[in-house]
Amino acid sequence: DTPKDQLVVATTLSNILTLDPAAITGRETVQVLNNVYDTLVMLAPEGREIKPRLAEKWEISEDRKSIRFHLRKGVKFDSGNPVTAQDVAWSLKRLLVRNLAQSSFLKTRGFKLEAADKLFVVENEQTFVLNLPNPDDPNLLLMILAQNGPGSIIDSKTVMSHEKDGDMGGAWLTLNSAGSGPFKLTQWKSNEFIILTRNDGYWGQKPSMRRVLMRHLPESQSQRLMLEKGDIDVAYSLQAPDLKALESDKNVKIESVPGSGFYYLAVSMKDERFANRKVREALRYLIDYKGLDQAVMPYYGKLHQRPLSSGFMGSLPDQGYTLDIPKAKALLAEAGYPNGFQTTLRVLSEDPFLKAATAIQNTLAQAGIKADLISGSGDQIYGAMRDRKFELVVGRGGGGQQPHPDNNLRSMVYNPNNSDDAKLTNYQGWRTSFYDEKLNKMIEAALVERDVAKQTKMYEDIQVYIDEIVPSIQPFSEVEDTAAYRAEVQGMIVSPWLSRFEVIIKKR
Amino acid sequence: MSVSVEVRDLSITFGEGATAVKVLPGVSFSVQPGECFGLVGESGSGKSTVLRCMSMLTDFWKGDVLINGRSVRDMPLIERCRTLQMVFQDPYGSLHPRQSVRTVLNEPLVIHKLGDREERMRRAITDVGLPVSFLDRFPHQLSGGQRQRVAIARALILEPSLLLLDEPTSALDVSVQAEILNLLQRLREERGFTYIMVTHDLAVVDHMCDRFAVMLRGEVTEILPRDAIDKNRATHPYARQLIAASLEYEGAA
Amino acid sequence: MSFSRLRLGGAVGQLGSIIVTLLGLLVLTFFIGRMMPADPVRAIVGEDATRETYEQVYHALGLDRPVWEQFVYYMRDVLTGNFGTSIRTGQPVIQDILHVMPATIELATFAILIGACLGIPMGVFAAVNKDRWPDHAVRVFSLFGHSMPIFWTGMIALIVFYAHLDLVGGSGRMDQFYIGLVDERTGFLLIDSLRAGEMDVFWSALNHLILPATLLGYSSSAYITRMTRSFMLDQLGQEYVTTARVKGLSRGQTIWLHAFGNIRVQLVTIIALAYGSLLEGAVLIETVFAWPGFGSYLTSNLIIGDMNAVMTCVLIIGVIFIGLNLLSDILYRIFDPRTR
Amino acid sequence: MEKTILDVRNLRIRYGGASTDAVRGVSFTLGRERLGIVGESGSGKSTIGRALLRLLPGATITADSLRFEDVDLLALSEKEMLKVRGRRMSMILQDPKFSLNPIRRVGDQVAETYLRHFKCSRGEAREKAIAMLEAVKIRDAERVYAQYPHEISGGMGQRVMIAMMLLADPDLVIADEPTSALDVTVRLQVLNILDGLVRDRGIGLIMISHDLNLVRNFCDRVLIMYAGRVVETLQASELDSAQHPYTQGLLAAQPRIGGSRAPLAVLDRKPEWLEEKA
Amino acid sequence: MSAAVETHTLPGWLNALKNILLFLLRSPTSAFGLAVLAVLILCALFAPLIATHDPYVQALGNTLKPPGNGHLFGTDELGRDIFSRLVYGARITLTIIFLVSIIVGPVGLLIGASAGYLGGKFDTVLMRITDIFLSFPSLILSLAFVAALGPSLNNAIIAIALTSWPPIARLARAEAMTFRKADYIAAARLQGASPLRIIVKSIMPMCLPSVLIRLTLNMATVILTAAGLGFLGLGAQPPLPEWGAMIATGRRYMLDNWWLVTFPGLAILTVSLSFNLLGDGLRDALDPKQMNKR
Ligand SMILES: Nc1ncnc2c1ncn2[C@@H]1O[C@H](COP(=O)(O)OP(=O)(O)OP(=O)(O)O)[C@@H](O)[C@H]1O
Ligand SMILES: Nc1ncnc2c1ncn2[C@@H]1O[C@H](COP(=O)(O)OP(=O)(O)OP(=O)(O)O)[C@@H](O)[C@H]1O
Ligand SMILES: [Mg+2]
Ligand SMILES: [Mg+2]
Repeated sequence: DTPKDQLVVATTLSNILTLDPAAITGRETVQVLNNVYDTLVMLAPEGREIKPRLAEKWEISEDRKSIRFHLRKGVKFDSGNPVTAQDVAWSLKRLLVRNLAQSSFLKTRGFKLEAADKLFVVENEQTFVLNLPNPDDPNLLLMILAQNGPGSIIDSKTVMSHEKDGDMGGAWLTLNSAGSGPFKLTQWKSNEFIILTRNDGYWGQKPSMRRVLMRHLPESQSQRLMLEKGDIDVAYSLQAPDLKALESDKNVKIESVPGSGFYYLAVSMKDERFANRKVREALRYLIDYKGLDQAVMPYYGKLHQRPLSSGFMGSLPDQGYTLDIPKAKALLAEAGYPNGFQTTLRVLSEDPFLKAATAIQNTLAQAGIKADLISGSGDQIYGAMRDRKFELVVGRGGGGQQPHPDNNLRSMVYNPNNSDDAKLTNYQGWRTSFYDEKLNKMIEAALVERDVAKQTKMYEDIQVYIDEIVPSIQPFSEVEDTAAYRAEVQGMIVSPWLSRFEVIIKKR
Repeated sequence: MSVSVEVRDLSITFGEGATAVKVLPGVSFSVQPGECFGLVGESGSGKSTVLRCMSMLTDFWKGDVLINGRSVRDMPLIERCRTLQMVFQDPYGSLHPRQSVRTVLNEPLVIHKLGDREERMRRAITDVGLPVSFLDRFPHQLSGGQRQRVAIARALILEPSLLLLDEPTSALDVSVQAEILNLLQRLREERGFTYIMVTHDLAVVDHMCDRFAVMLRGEVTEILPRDAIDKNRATHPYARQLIAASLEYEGAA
Repeated sequence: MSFSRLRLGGAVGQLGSIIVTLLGLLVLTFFIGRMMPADPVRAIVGEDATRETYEQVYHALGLDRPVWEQFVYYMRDVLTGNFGTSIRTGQPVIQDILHVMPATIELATFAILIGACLGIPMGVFAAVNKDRWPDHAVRVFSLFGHSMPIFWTGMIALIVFYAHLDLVGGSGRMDQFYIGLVDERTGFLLIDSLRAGEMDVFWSALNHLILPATLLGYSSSAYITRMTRSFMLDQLGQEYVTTARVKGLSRGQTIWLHAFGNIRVQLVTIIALAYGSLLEGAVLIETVFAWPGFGSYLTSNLIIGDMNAVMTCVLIIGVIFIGLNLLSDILYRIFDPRTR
Repeated sequence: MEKTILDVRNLRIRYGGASTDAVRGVSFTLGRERLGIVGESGSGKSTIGRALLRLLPGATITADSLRFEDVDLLALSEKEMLKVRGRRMSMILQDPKFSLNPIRRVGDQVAETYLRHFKCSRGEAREKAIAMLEAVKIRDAERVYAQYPHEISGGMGQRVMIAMMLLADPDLVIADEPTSALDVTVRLQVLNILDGLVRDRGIGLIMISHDLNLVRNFCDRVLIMYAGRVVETLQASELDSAQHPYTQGLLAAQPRIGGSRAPLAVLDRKPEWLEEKA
Repeated sequence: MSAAVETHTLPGWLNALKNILLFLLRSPTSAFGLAVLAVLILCALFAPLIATHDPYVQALGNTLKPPGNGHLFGTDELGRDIFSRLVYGARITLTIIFLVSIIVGPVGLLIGASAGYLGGKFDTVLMRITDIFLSFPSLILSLAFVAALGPSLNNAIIAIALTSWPPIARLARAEAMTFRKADYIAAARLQGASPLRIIVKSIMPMCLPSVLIRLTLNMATVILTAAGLGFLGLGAQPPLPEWGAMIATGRRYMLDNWWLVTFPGLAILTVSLSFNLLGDGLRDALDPKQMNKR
């Protein structure tokens, strides 16, 4: 068994390339940073509303163009330096200077390095003002700042003492931490493990775990065996069959929570067949939503058909599409493909993608669409999508890290420039060559609407409109994050985006 | 169609740099048309090397090898093949184990684009005293003597005028040796071949050759006529010793 | 694998051929790297990065330069001892390799010990009893090891010996909570833990090592057995063995004093070769046992297109093989009087 | 012929897997003399030699009698055989190039025979070996002792073999074509040494060869073999008056120095030779 | 030697084949190998007759059923009949082996025989190239190629072929080097045969037996490599019933549904074992040393 004051978490670390908050990608890294760095505000694990963290309170200006944060007093970084407004401004500016993965959160909202000093203003030691460059929804910005990565507050003095060749401490931060969180990073071995140790000077409640070990164990079955034996406390990369088997183990708890994004079937509208609305509509009826939800998707996601995550402002219930071969055939015939056609279906060679794709391949075939599977690594599948060279993809994505409809919509359907040269690869709309001017306008307008009720209505309208025009991406499931953990572990927050180990205790 | 052979200052070095060995420092001898010339000497003295150089199997030697006054170097490959052929020591190693006698004999005909193949093959095989039915045999179905006959037939089929014989009988029994020697003798009488024959058996030299050269460490120590053996009229000490030993060994006085 | 591949030419030509081989390896690797659909930039900047960020990193990695120029720069760096940093770990590649290599060496060494201890006696035994039942039994037993899909047997063994019988440790190099307890000095866990006096860690490490090492050892013993048998048969057919028997030596003496003595060098060579391929090729077993070793390091970097790491790994493999070549040459010089 | 060392009666040998006997009913006796066995290749000469030392695994050996001095060779266990091999009966193999272990010093290989059969220290065995090497007229025996087989010439190698096989002072030595790989000049030297040793020690010698000249000069008696049978037994001195057509044919087929250059006589193998009894 | 002349009525190669077969059948282990190979070929040829179900048809309502109840080896996670998939998988396995062998054999043979016979610079260059390919661990090299070319059965075959010719070439070269000095080669040269002719007509047939043995033993490795690629998701693409891929997908269920990986695993093991046994038997049957024996 694991020691009482240590937490052993099995997960997949292969996506962790750096622990520098400005450069991280992926949710596993966010999970690590959540325990090491504090953010100004945070999202509550339940309900995801915005809660204070380093900022005790904040005010949104009347014109909705700035937010003033009041920092908690007496908070120290693990180095002993006090947390000041300068650190906050420095951390945010650093994102723009480094211009790595996490900078896009600010850049897509119009923040530019040249204007940084006007946008990030230090009023005094404890007060920081964030000015918004564009008309925007300040709530969305708060949500972004609540996320580790863009929102991580870094100890500027410590980091700058490790600066090399003007990298703003980038090399040093890759392997080390300089935060004020409940834990500090002790050791990270790529693809092996990460060790976090308790920060005894933490300003909040003292964590009861002395040490947290995050172990790279990509094999689901190994995780399961070890979890059953108590050699690990929490298992993150378990696959459906193992989770199912663990259901009956009373020493183990399994929890699924809403994640971000969707599992979807996407088409490339560059392809003339899929540019045809009827064909896209036919595809809508060629997915066995129910069957997938029951046979393939448990623990990975739950049935969902709209491009807006459930629980977000203005989200509507599903349209209730079902597998309907005759209808699909009729639509195909109308479109001029009575006998179907030949195409390819790209998919990641992992669960549940491959299984979902195999099932979809099967239902497509029933309407005469013969799709050859091309499975491969992320670069092979999403790479083709980014190059706009594909026909069909079964994939995952669609924003949703920030619980705001805009986040979903920009990722899924927004596309300001449909030319090949634009290379707007961060928009799935662009990737699938989907472009609808009216929709773009509606999304932009809804974001800056001040009246919440109106805004909600606008988002509802957008969804109805989307349903009409049949976009290039049809979600069939909404992502869920699932973890299994020993029953004695209490206070577990499953979602990696929100997960914190500070409140975990082991009851034996 | 007898040819004369003249070897002048034939020298060759194997290897390079520090490991270089001069195997033949400079060999000269000449052979009359229709003569059988013997090469004797202890093992490793370079007898086979001389033959391999003459036949251009080894081609990085210096000196001259003239056949009827023409240098072998200047002869085009095809012509050279039709002028000189070689019979090797080991009948077990000189036939391709996976080729039938027919293939063995047919190959040279194909390469040289000669017609009448079947006819030529039959003649060659009967010339060496084997029945025509042997054409369809494989080497492992032949005895050593029969193999050696096939090897001779292969050499004959291109109708050369000079035969280089590298210990053609030393791997064979006395009784088989006799057959081969008789065959060679007969062919020479009938066709006027010129032979250069390597052997270590002076009795064979005495039986076959008109003159012979005694080699020692790559050098020709002495060239003697055949009848020098009997009375040991050699002058060079090594040649004398060799002849004496052979005489003693034979128990003949 | 014939061991003749280890017998490179003379000592002079050797240096030249070593350099050519290494260079060729690098070119080949570079070429493959270029063909890979992997996008290292994407790995760095993530799925949602803007175009501008992407291009900045693309430029920073030097990917916008002509290919030959990239290669020349790479070669220049390598010659000055700079192998670059890995994209995936952000660490100097050499440092990464110093970390993963000991894990693999530990596994491979154990495996090869098991393989040799099993394979050599079996091979000799089979050769001596050629065509009788011990020969057939050894043949089946050893070829069985050669025929196992090791990823499958690995999984089965894990279930049986770890999950059900609880005889050995599971995946990884030691039990989870021991991780980080022992300072990494040599990287060899068994040695490090002994030095630190952490016997618990030592036993845990041994416990985790034994299963994958046995499996690998069994599969390489197959090769060793077959080769030993055929070397031994060669020798037993030699006339000097008869000589030894004529002298009155018993069968055992003939076999071990004469015949076996003469296959020593060949044996060491093929064992070294098997060891070499274990060092580089245990990818599958490393995957199954979550062993943080060289094979999985190379594979995972290959897949994401982390070419600095891949090229260095390939260089190391090249060096290992050249080292084995030299080793066997030296051994021949030492043990075989004919080559002196 | 004082005492019979070897008595072979109706020896038959069949190799495992072969369809016919390689040796078919061979009988002879041997005293303290030099017996030559001649015959063409494949007639079973070596097979007899090896069978006497029981070195043919997988072959079936039957005989009415196969006595060596006081022991019945057929009845001996492998363990008892170890005491006979090398110590009381040994065999000089043909080609020193292959018959010596290439990676061990020749001296050690010679000394091994002594070590195997006599209780003694390595030093003593070494001395014995060096003495024996000197006895076979190897100059500078100390140096040769430390050499490896590839470093010595064929003639020397053959002498080393002889030394090795005679070191334990056996009563019977079988020499299987001991000189066929050697030059004529060296051949004579080696044979003379062997001859001297046999004479001095008074041991029985079986000389296997296909060379009539050789047996004529170095043997007392000669067995002529043909296809697994002995077709004729002769005193060496009477070789020229052989009766059997095969022997006669062999003699006639040999070219001779000073002989006529008429075509050599050719053997005409008759099927009835296969059946004839000696 | 006088008795060595036997009479044969059959043509040489047929007779040789018969002898080899007889030789193989005499040894129980290689007979086993032959038998398994025969079963494999029969399975591949008559797959539609032998299989009890369509190997591709999914039955999501009938997933993960244990052996029995009309499914000899049970069903997989998508309700497909494992026995039928194995039977059809034999076709894939045989295709891989066949294609790889007919690429690798001639290529390796030609390169090796030329290098060995011609020697000199030609040999040096070819052998450096061979060395380079050889010093790359084969699984990783195939992995790289498959990753580069995109995963598919054909690419897996190309990749495996790319990685398996060097040992063959090495072997052929070593053999060729021992034959290049042979007198029958010298004789062929004396008859004016061109180097290419000598290589093709005289050298290659001599290297053939050992190359054949090596190829047979190689087949076992090919099966394992293909399975390994399948296991890593880079071999045959779904829904093809490639055995390695079946294990790869099945292993997620192996703790609870053992039959998903056990049967394909056993299939790989048996076939690879039988190829190994066969190759080993062939080694004795075709041993070049025995062949050259006088
Ligand atoms: N290719 C080669 N490279 C190096 N040395 C060689 C080569 N060929 C022959 N030699 C050497 O040349 C010398 C003469 O060899 P050659 O074969 O001509 O002798 P030989 O008189 O025919 O001897 P034998 O009677 O044994 O056939 C030997 O010392 C041999 O080692
Ligand atoms: N190991 C063996 N297995 C089967 N047959 C064998 C074996 N060794 C020899 N023979 C056969 O036994 C017969 C006698 O062989 P042996 O070696 O005794 O002949 P030999 O008279 O010594 O010939 P040579 O003069 O060539 O040495 C031959 O026909 C040979 O083919
Ligand atoms: Mg010669
Ligand atoms: Mg013999």
